[in-house]
Amino acid sequence: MSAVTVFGLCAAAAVGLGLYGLITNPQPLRKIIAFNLLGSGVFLLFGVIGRRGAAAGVGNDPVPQALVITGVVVAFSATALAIALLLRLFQKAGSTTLSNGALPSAGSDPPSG
Amino acid sequence: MTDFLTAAVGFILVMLALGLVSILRGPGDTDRMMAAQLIGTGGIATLLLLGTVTGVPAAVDVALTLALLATFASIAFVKKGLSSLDGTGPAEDK
Amino acid sequence: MSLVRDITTIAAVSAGAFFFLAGTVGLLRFPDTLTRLHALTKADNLGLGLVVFGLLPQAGSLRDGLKLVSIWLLGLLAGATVSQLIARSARQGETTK
Amino acid sequence: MSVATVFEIVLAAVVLGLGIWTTAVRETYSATVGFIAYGLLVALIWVRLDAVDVALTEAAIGGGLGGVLLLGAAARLRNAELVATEAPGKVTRVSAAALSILIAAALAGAVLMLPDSVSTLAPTVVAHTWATGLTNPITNVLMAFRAMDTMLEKVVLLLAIVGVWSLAPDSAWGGHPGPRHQTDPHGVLAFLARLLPPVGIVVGIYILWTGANHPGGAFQGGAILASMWLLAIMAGLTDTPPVSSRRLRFILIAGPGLFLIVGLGGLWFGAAFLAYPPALAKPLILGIEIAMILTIATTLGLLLAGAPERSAER
Repeated sequence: MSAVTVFGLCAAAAVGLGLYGLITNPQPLRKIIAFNLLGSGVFLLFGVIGRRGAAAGVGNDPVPQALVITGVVVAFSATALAIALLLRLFQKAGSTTLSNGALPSAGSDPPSG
Repeated sequence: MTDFLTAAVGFILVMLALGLVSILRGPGDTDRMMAAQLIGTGGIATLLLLGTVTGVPAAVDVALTLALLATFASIAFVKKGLSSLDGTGPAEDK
Repeated sequence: MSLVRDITTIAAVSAGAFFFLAGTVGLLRFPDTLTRLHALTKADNLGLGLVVFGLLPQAGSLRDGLKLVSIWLLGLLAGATVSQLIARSARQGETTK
Repeated sequence: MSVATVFEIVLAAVVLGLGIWTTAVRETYSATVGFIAYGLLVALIWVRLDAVDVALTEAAIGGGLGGVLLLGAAARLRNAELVATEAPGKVTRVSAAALSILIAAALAGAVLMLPDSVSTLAPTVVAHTWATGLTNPITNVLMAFRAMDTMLEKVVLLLAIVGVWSLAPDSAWGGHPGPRHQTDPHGVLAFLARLLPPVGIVVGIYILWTGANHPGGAFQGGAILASMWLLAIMAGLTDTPPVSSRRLRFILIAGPGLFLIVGLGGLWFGAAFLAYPPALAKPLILGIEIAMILTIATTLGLLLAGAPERSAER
């Protein structure tokens, strides 16, 4: 098994872990972290497969690398927006639960507050 | 030479992992702050050795970036930890 | 000449790795925050410093060498500042409890 | 088994362990710290995969700015955790685990059974290096061959900042993001915040400049500049600008704006949208990158600062 394959398996496991965390973790912030974990696994898969495209002068296929860089930036923007939404929800409702009516304060608060 | 440096990089990485284990389960906030610092330093050392081993000179640039950003992250971490301890600053919102 | 350089590298990097070991053992075994912080700063300053010193003979050019040294200086600055802030926070935690 | 493979297995195991820690640990704060460590070690994997440009981005985002963003949120939401901890039922957990294992196994299978024939654009990219005069193939792809993607990525950053700002309460509309930090002006933090930014600015510009021919670029440099700015803000040396400031808004649109103008110029003078005339390709690309590093640094800094919270002084 080559070194690159080890990282490929690691990336596959990161995707699985991220997906599991995204579904089962009740706290939104943990969901955001899990989503980032999933994303980084996908990016790593790009890198592992792009390693096969090494050519003269480049150790890794530059096209997937550029895609991943763009992807990292977009993922960061999405995370920042998600966290801003979450903080605002916390400010407004006093909790960060996503389930409807689990807390009396979340259910009875008028939406215009 | 390469073999020696590769062994060194693996050794430091294991030390880093052990340090992380001890710190992440550590009881207090200060222990977790130390984790940030240890990861920064150990990561930089690993990166420098790795760059020499694999013949990627640009790894030094990554280490330089990391040195700056790890400093920033550690400071932000400690500052947030401090403010949640004494109740002034970002943690105290209302 | 290259033998001297290689020996320097091996000696310094080994010493650096030893300080990382010492720092980690300290983190695992020392009883309280301030002593653990003491162990951590050894890994920070000496561990990284010796690794950088060991890699200097292997650096391709003067510019790479300068970059290595500046990384260590940045590490020193960060380590000093962060450990002082951590120590202060540990003191505060003690007095408020 | 060679020494190199042992190192890679250790690295993969540590990264995986941190991933498990991040998913499984009870406390959100610890999970965040675990994720920062994870991001940093992933940067090591990228160096090992010979993708140094991505490693730089990952070090800047995974280990630095993204970590601070998550930490800030975790610190603020610490009290909220005590209330909302309704875990999903056992059926959900088991089926989620089954689904995740299935997908991970499928991906692992795909990695293990990659076809022998490699389809890659790398030789094409290398062969067309002459067209721009830059020798870093990734910068070539980002700024010339797929410049459209990069331009739209900057627009995404802009949209994200618009989204974050629009979450401000009415009273703070157009005001300063984040709290005003107060620290001892002669303390150690203020000292560091005076000493480090000059160094950081030099390194940030260096990373931008070297990006033409070696790994680096506007985004990585911009992330460093943003972190230095935020350090000065955290030390209380300066304040976040009010988001209604015209100068700030001009900086925010300068990068994508210049990109768009150059793109339309390509349509007017040249063959297609974003087609650079070969003689001017290098200066045009560098010009766009210089405008973009300012925009990126400001945008990243403001994304971390969050929604406006204090109204601007009138």
